[in-house]
Amino acid sequence: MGTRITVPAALCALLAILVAMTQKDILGQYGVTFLCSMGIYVILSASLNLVNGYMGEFSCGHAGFMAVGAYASSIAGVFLFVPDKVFGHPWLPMSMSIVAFPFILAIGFAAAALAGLVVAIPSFKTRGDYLAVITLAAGYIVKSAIENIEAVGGPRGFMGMSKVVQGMDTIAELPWMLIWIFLSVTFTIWILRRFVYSTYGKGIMAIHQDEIAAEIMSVNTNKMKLIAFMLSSGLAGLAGGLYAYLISFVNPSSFTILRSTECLVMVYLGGMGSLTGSVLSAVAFTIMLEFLKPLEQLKWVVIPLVLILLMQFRPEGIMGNRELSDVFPKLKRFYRFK
Amino acid sequence: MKKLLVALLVAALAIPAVAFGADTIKIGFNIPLTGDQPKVGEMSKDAAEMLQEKINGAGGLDVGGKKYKLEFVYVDNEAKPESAVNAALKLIEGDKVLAMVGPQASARAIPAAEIANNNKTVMVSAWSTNPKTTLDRPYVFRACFLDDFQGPVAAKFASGELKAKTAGVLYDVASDYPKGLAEEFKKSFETINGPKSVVAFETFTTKDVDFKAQLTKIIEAKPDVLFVPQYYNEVPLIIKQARDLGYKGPVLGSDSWGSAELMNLCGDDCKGQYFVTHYAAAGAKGATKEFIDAFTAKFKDTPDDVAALTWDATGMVLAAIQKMGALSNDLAKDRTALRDAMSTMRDYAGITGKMSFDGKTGDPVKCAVIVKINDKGEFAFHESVCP
Amino acid sequence: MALLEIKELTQRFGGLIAVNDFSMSLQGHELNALIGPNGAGKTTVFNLVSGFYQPSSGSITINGVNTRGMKPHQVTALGVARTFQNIRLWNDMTVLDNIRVSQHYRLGYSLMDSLLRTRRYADREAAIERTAMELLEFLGMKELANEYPPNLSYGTQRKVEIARALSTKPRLLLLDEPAAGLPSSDVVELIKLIGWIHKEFDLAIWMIEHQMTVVMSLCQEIKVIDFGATIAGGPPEDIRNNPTVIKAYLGDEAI
Amino acid sequence: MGAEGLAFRAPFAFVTFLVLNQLAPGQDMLHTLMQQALNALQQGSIYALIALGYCLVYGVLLLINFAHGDIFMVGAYVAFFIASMAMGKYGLLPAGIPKWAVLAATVPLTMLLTSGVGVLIERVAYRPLRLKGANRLYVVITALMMGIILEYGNLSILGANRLSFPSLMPRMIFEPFGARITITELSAIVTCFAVFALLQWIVTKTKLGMAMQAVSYDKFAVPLMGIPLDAVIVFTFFLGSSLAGLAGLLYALNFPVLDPFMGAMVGWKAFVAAVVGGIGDIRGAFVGGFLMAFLEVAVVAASDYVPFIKPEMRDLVSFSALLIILTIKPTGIFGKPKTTKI
Repeated sequence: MGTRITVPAALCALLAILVAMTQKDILGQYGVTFLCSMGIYVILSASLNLVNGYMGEFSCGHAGFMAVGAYASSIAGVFLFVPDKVFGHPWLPMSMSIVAFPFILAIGFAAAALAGLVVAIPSFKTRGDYLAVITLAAGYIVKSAIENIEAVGGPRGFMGMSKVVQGMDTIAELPWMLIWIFLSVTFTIWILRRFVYSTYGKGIMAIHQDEIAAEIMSVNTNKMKLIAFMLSSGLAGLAGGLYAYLISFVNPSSFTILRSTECLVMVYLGGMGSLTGSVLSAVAFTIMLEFLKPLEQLKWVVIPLVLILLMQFRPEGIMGNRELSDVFPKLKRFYRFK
Repeated sequence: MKKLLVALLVAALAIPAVAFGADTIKIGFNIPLTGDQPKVGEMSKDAAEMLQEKINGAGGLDVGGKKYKLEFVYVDNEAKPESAVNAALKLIEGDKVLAMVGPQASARAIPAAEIANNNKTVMVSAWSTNPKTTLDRPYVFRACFLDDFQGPVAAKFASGELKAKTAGVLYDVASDYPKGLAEEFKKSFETINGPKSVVAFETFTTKDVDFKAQLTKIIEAKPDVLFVPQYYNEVPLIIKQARDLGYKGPVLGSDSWGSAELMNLCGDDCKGQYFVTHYAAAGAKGATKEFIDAFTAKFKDTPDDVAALTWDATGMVLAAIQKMGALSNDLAKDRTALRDAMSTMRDYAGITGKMSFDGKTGDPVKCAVIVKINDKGEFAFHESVCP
Repeated sequence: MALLEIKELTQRFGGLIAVNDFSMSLQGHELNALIGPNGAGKTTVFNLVSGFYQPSSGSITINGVNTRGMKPHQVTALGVARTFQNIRLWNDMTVLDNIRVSQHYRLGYSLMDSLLRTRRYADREAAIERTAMELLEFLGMKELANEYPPNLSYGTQRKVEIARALSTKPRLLLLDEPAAGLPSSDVVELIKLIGWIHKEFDLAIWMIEHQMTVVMSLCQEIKVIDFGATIAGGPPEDIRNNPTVIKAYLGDEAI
Repeated sequence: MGAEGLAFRAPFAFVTFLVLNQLAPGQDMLHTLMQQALNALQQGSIYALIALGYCLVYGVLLLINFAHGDIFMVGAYVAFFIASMAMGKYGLLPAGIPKWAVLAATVPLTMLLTSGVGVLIERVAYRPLRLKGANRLYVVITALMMGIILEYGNLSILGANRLSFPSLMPRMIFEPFGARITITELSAIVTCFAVFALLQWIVTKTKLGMAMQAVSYDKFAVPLMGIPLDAVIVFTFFLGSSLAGLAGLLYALNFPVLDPFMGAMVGWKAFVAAVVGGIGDIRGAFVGGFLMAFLEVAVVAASDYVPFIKPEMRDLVSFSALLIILTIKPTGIFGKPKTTKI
């Protein structure tokens, strides 16, 4: 059946084009890094949308989970491939890094998902703005905790990840981070789509719209909350891992409340409960961030103004809770809906 | 997925295709014009613009008999690591600069340095004191001395000149510069005055303004001197609160005090205190004085250490370019040549003192100055300490 | 074994005793009612049975399983479904999705299945959709499948809510004031529907209702509570002219 | 014991705790404890003042007004300009007006102008959304954006230089029980308590207060009751923002270094405090503010006596404590659990 392969095919083609462009120097490192950060923002906003959009909670500690993921994968990578005064001699040869990288990212995912428990468990009883503050506190706790761990450099930050990426270049000179981030974005969207469109995942929307009804209509609300929070923070951790290897340096000050704010803005700008919206807004946001730089300070007056106006005209965000396939039903012909 | 494609096109267009002009030399500046320390960016930019005018005014930079006009490109790194990386790539690839000055603070300098080094482009950070910045990076240099030099200098001065047997330290645990310096100070002060001679070692977190809880503990420990390696916007509050709580002893500071703003904010509280820094504004002579006067005249604002260090960092780069003798128009070759010229720089006479690179690391060997804030509120030269 | 066995059920909220020493049992195919003046504690009983509250004392057993300490979704899995006094449909989901999601406890596939889209997932989703459509068709609401509840009339919303309850395959259906706020025409409709459901599905229905027409025309047995205490019980005609009941409803001066 | 009790006892608990941990509580020890208690009290009064502003707006609109921290910043700047003007800085007024007069003029003017800013924001940014019936979270995000605009608007107008707030009070220091407290700190504490009392009175005793409660209870019924909804909301913002102005002024008197971002951090903390106290309840905000401060100070002060606690862990410990409080008491210290009628 053709609808099965159109999307994968399109994606492969796109990735091929991207890589080709880098090889032909049509797309330089700057462009690559720009696309990479865009991809990371997409992952962040899409994953936060699961909790803030689909489940209707107000989590503002996303940066904290990103930080956990970033540090976890960084440590894993350095532990495996880089001689380090704290983590000792490398365990694997450089050339293995390309094989190990998915696992390194997975570690970041897992660590962040576990950290998600800090928020998930209170969420059984605590809700709404009170839960919002718990997430906020969680964010601060993570940051402050990292600052107190000397082994990972405390406020001085942690580095060495670049070696791992260089290890991949020994296999072939490709824009590896771009490829990994491209794959991760695809993975994120894919996993979230499948989750929220399954009857299983719709339980989360049921919680959003009427928790009591959900509970009485046999939805195991606690379990669903657990899944939602852990999946969301896990994906944030994935984004963190990618961020760490893209910048090849992590320090606590890059995971402040401001980063969480950016995530929030992207989610609500895109529309609660719309993956398409999250992607759109993340892309729009990154473009604004980059191309309004000439405005210097004024940039941070203009961007919020733009967003405020947007919300005045579309109080439900760019997409509301609709998806691409709701706006262009014709698309359903090309890929399988739900 | 469509969106990615669109974004890609936009990004592709974004890269300005600037040709490498034959008789111009491009230097990039990777500085925080926005974000939480815009003052740093402003000062750096002002200093750079002044230098550019000076040189271009004199017909350009003379390299092997050929005059080159200077073109400075300023990119905002928003005081964010990822933006610093983007900015670095933009400068190195897009604008094809010969060398990059900044980022200033370590949190941005470290990741940007990685990029500069991988792209074999010289980068000079004016005041990044984190050892990691230049570690194993032949293309990365800095214009300031390191914590492991400044710390001991402060410790020696405290126990010598100030006759302190015990010391208290208050620093920001969430910011790498004060933390590093505080630890270095503690180490060397205790080697001089014996273990536990740092009787109080208290911390706070960035953006705090109420230090009374910590100060109360410090004062309870009765130190002979209070070492505060903090920025000029925090120092006034710390000293005021310390005095309110009844601390009478001297307060010793670090180069991060060195801003004209300090006195506007601090007033009489800071008078009579000492701090370690790169140069003394009051009673300065020669080039230093010229710089300060010119800067003050141009921007109605006394330059702080960032301005001075940026001036020197840029000056060093230009000196190194002249040292190269001539520019081939092959960018990669010039960048490498520049790197070699930098690493063998000897006794560059900057306004913040003489600087030399030993060819191994990107950390300069230079002297520190201890400044006394006199009763006129000027930063008066007290003594100079050399490694 | 009795379908529902309630023994000396008591519920206190702080000082107030909402339900006092309430006992009753259902064998499996009754159509009974629980009536009483406002604030008598009727809904509290339902909340206790559906596991929404934990009883202060007393026991509730469903098919011999004591529900103490169970969460509502577990109780539902035992075969107890309910509707709500004021309709609680998921308004941003289509009618079909409402009925899909309410089958959550017997989806029969795991998170991993849903992510990997395994064969089991496909089969089960298909089955769930089929069940839902069949149910809708059975209740003559097939064409509403893709409507959103807010676009439906109040009466229809009630009907959808009942359908949603039925989709959990209950052995016991609790209806909390199904006729509340319905125009009389719809009430007749509703009476028919409930009777028909009771006939067609193999289940017991227990309803709270104020409109006597509904109660009298449908129910076999009626229990009356006031201030949490049972004051009468029996077939409709007994209740209709039971002085204590009338007293409870109308106060003393009525007699 | 009620959680209120817990909150009120926290300070004393930690003081006694320290005493017990000290083997020989000497005179110094007691002085230090007294001093720390005062420090916490003074820091708490600032938190509480800002938290009260959050709480007022939330209590009425269920809106987390994230711009509040930055309105507070605006307040400090407004105070700065009024004060400098009154001291003859811009030549509009003759120099040499006595400081007490300057202060007396600055307080009301600051409150008035700042509240203007708050009301304006409500009018241009929040009300349209409210009328469109947008999800309240969109209003929250708008508030966040407004905050950023205030910060960077200020930065791009006034530049990066920080301002030094003129000292409007004599540098007078009291020494109760060997501890030291300046007159500015004392005034902050006193004002905070006074404001709290005043608000309690307004909300519980006056007609407007009743109206405010009514609005928070049911936004739709209120107009039917003949209460002018918008008027009540405007009044709320007026009150809340003027408080922010007052807080800004007191803050500036105690910490005389102003920069555009000064509101952010303290704002977030005050918000956390308000919620932990039980947001929407005046007492909650008040207690929460002090609880926050006492926690922070306690960690620093206790670090010498308690193993594993280092002063660096201040945020770690204090925020963990707050997290735990909210987990145990899901609606904060004073917040009453919502009973959902089924």
